[in-house]
Amino acid sequence: MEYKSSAYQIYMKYLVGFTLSVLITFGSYFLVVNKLADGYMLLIMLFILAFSQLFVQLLFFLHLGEEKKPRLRVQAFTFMFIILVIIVGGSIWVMHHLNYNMMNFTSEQKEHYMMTQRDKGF
Amino acid sequence: MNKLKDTALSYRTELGFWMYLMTDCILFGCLFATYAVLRGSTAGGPSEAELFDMPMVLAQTLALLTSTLTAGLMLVAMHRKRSVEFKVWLGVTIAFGAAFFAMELNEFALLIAEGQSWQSSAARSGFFALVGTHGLHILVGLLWATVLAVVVHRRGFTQKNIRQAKLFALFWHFLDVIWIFIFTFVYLVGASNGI
Amino acid sequence: MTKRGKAPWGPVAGIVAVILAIVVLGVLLLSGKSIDILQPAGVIASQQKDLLIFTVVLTMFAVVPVFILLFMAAWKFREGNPKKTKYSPDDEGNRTLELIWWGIPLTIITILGIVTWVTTHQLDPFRELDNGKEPVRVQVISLDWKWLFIYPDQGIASVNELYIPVNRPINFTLTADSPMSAMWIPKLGSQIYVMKGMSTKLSLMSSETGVFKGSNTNITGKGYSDMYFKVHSVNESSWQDWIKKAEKAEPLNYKQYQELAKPSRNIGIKLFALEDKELFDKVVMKYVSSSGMDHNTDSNYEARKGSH
Amino acid sequence: MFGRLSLDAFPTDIITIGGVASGGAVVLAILAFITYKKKWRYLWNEWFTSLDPKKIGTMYAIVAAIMLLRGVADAVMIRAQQAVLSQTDLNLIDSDMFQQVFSAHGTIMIFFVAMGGMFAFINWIVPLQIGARDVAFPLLNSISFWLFAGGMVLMNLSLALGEFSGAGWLAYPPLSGLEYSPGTGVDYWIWSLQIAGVGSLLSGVNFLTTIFTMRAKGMTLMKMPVFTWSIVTSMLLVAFVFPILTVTLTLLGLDRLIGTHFFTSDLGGNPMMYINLIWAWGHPEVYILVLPAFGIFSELVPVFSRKKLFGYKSMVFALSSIMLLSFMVWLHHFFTMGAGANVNAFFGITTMLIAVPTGVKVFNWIFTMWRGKVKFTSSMIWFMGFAITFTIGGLTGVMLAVPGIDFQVHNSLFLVAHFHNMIIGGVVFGFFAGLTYWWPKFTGWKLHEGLGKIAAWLWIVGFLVAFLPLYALGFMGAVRRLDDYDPSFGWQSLFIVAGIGVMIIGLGVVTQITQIGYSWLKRKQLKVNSDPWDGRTLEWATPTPVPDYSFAKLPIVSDRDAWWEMKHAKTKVPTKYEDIEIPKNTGYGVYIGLLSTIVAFSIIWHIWWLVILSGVALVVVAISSTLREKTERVITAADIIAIEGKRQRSVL
Repeated sequence: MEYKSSAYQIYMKYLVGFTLSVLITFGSYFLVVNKLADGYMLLIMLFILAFSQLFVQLLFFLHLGEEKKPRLRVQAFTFMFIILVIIVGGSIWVMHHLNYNMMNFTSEQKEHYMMTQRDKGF
Repeated sequence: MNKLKDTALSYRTELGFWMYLMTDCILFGCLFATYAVLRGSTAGGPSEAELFDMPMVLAQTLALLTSTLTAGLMLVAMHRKRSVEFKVWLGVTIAFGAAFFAMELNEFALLIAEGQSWQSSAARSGFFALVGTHGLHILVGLLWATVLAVVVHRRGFTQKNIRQAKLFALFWHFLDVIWIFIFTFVYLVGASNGI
Repeated sequence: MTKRGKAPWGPVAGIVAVILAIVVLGVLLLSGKSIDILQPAGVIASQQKDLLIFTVVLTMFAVVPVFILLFMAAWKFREGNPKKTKYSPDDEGNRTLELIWWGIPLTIITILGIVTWVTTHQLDPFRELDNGKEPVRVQVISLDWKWLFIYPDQGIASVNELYIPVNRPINFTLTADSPMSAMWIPKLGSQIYVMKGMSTKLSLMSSETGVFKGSNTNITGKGYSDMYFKVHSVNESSWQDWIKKAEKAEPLNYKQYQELAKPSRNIGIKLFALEDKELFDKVVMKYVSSSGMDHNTDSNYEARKGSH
Repeated sequence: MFGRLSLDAFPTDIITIGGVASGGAVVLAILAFITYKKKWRYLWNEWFTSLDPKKIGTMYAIVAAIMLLRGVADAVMIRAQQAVLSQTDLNLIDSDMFQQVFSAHGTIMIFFVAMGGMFAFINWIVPLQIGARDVAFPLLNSISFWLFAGGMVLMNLSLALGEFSGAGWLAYPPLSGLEYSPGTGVDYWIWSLQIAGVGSLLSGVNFLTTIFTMRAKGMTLMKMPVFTWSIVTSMLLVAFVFPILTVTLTLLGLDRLIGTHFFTSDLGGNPMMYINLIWAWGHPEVYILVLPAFGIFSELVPVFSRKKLFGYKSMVFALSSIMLLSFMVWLHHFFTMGAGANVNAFFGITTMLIAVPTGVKVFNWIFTMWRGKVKFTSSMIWFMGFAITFTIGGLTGVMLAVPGIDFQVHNSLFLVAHFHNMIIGGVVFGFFAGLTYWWPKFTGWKLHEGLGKIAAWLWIVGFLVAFLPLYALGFMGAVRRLDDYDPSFGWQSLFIVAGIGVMIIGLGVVTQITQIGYSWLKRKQLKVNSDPWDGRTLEWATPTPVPDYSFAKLPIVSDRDAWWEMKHAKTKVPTKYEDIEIPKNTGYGVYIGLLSTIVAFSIIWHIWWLVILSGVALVVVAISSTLREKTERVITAADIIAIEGKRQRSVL
């Protein structure tokens, strides 16, 4: 890491990053515990909060983007992120379709199955 | 000449370690995907909402977050060549990390006591694999931090130790980043009874 | 290295000999044999054959130029060619030419991509065929190491033998009580994987009478090769005769099924009168519902363990 | 005390005993010979503990070559069974054994032969091509190799102790689960791949860092030789897909060891997830292997055509797009699982898109020959063989990419023929071409050209004879992995022809061994200077044999064909040298590889105390390896002058 900034600035960065992270953590925690939202709305909000905390930590803790050009770390991270989206997103997409297609039971069985699934919170 | 070499070596080592962290992201990504696919398959067992002790999870999260801050402060101390300060912050980091790890072990023990071990269902297997792998990384980090403390105590701030400390901080920050997602997508989504 | 002035006839002769040998051998070995995929006997299989031929012809637009250019380049620009050929050692590329050969394959793939999208939906195994006639329902269970075919509407079942009426859609519902297997009848088309606790679908229709091979295409352990079965595509009356024969056979209920499901090899053809109409669903559901371990899998475990 | 390990673990059937006895006899003879010649110290000091990538590369090549022989032997057994034995009453190879043989064949060929061969080339050539003396993390490189070697030892140990997996090279559950494979076979498969795989992952990180940070001055990314570019793309794939393999194998291992339910059929486990994950790794894996082969051809076609590479930028762009596309095609390995038409069509189309950049590469190679002066050395014969077979393989690949067609030919011998077409025609021919091309750099003498050409012809013809019948058999309804079939199907004649093809390939292998032996005997006559082919890239700028430090002076690059440019610009060879630091030898690679192997072995046999003991030892050794203080040794300027001076004379 080639620090362009002085020790004081780094110090401040860590404090700011920490404060923001704590705030976001509390935010998403109380969102769930106090049931301030539900369903897809909740999921989307949690998603946004998690990713904003990711970027806070990347910038303030991991110092992404502070290196000199050609910024190989940023490139590597971007590439990794794309691959991650492909693999994780792709797997979930594929598995969702497979699981759905493999349930050709009689209708009442399917209903029973879905009921038990719902009970489990899926 | 030697200084030039050291800079090149530091750059190279940090980039290499960064690359390794990227591969580790993929590793966690696969565990997340597996967890997501299997989370509903509880085989009749209780749902996550019934199992998770949320205040405990919040405490865990804050402990890890604090330790990642102190790991940063440790780096600042190192830059200022303040050996005592460095050791103090490293010690605090280890303490909070260990607290996190202890809480995690406690959670696992409680789950197993409730009859929800990794053998109970696919959903539990996925949970233990994902959270356990993170815990294993934390354990490695704690071991690393301890070795680092000993080495800095014995040999002082050599070029090599400075590099090691930077890499350790990077690793520790990275583990906190992973935890954000475990916290959100395992615990919070699980506690809200999923979608 | 070839000396100047003398053409390298040796390799050329070799290439010609290899091509000739392939053609002659191919004709000799293949004549009079049943090449199932190219001689389909079902609606799905014949669409798949057409698709296959279309794809080959289309790709030839890239493959043939490659071969021609490759041999031309090799022949014309070989070191020691007596004819003076152009030599431009610093040639770094040519934008127009490169655009052409980015373009040709891209065009081919675009056409093929559209065809793929359409045919994949047409040939989707889940799509039930419809020709106005009443479809036949067949439930298939892959076992260690045999196939069980259940005809729930006719109230019969058979092992290692599938009888189907010609020109009527056959709607298969499939599962496994064994490691993952796949059922494939090349003359009729499309194979599909079958797994424990899961139920999948396949719809086929025979357009000719005859006896076809069917098989398992996914390794399931030591008796895997024994899982070839015969498919009899027959006319309506013979099919009815066969059903009558089966109705008189021994009954099949869940208990007998468990006996049948134990690992065994080469047990030959068997017929049953179906006593338990919900047999198939029970087999699927035993893995879906909580525990899944029953005596069958236990004995299975013992049987395999014993073999090592 | 010894977990599952007991006397029952030893083989009892005649073929395995024969194999183990003869293999063991050869190993013992070699060990005895080394002891007799008192070479252990030499081997330890000069090879095992060396951190020199050139030496590590040679060791990779030796392991790969030995494993190739075992892989070919397995192939011969498969064909013997299918062509003759299954149709007789002889029950020499039973179903269990047959299934272990083909599982071993696939595993060995991909993980140990192809991966090993690839890392041999990378270790040798990449640092030289980018003008570096070393790799980024020399000790890590040695650890990678010893993990790879440990995996290989474990894999072969399964012959003598216990059994190997019979569940195919990718061991689909539930067949590979405890319920259906209670023995040690699948465990051997999991843990030997696991440690070899971790080694590969570390290598991927290592070489990416090397290429990104250690290039010679002036060598921008777009001035890198295409081989190095192909390694960048291939190592990116390694770094980003091997973690998937690690996870998948671990989860399957946990299912078998501690009773989790990831891929079991009961308690909610989902075997389809395994198949999804393993192919998310498995498909990029084949591109990991074939991209370097593309790189090799991109090096030697310009050299033997005495012309620049046609369309360098296109080539780099093609490599990158193949790399990126290969991440999003994995589902084409299980179209027939029934994910539905939309999913299937999407993955089908992304798959056939790969044909576009691949086709572009073939055209560019052809136009590199165009208006050149093509010298048909044996390397070029391999290239011609590659261009023909690979194009056929591409055609059948496009066919398989169409889900509608795949539903008919999946898991049939058509599929088997297709991937052998890509792996033999692409990877193997590429590696042999590269071996012949770079051999003078490795050893200082050329391989005998005549024998090389004969070997290439035998392989090409043998390949066609062995695999064209399989295409036909696939069309006739023959599925893969059959140890028996009904004689009335009329398949036997085609299987016999395929068997003859394997024998022709076997003759090719024998010719290659003869070629190497004969050339070694005649090495005085075949001795060449450091740049025998009039090369274009920096590896040819080094003296031969390449000294430990590779480059006395680090080169400064101004052109893509850096060495060609230097030769033609008549760059003066500098004679003023400075001291060079190179990494000191260390045994840590060997220790870590050995301990990992012991850990894996004791997991396989459930010897828990040994797992803990060797695990703790592994951690201690790993920590102490990071604490080494003095990691480098110095070669003084005077030594360099002595070595370089000798070189000047040998060139003249």
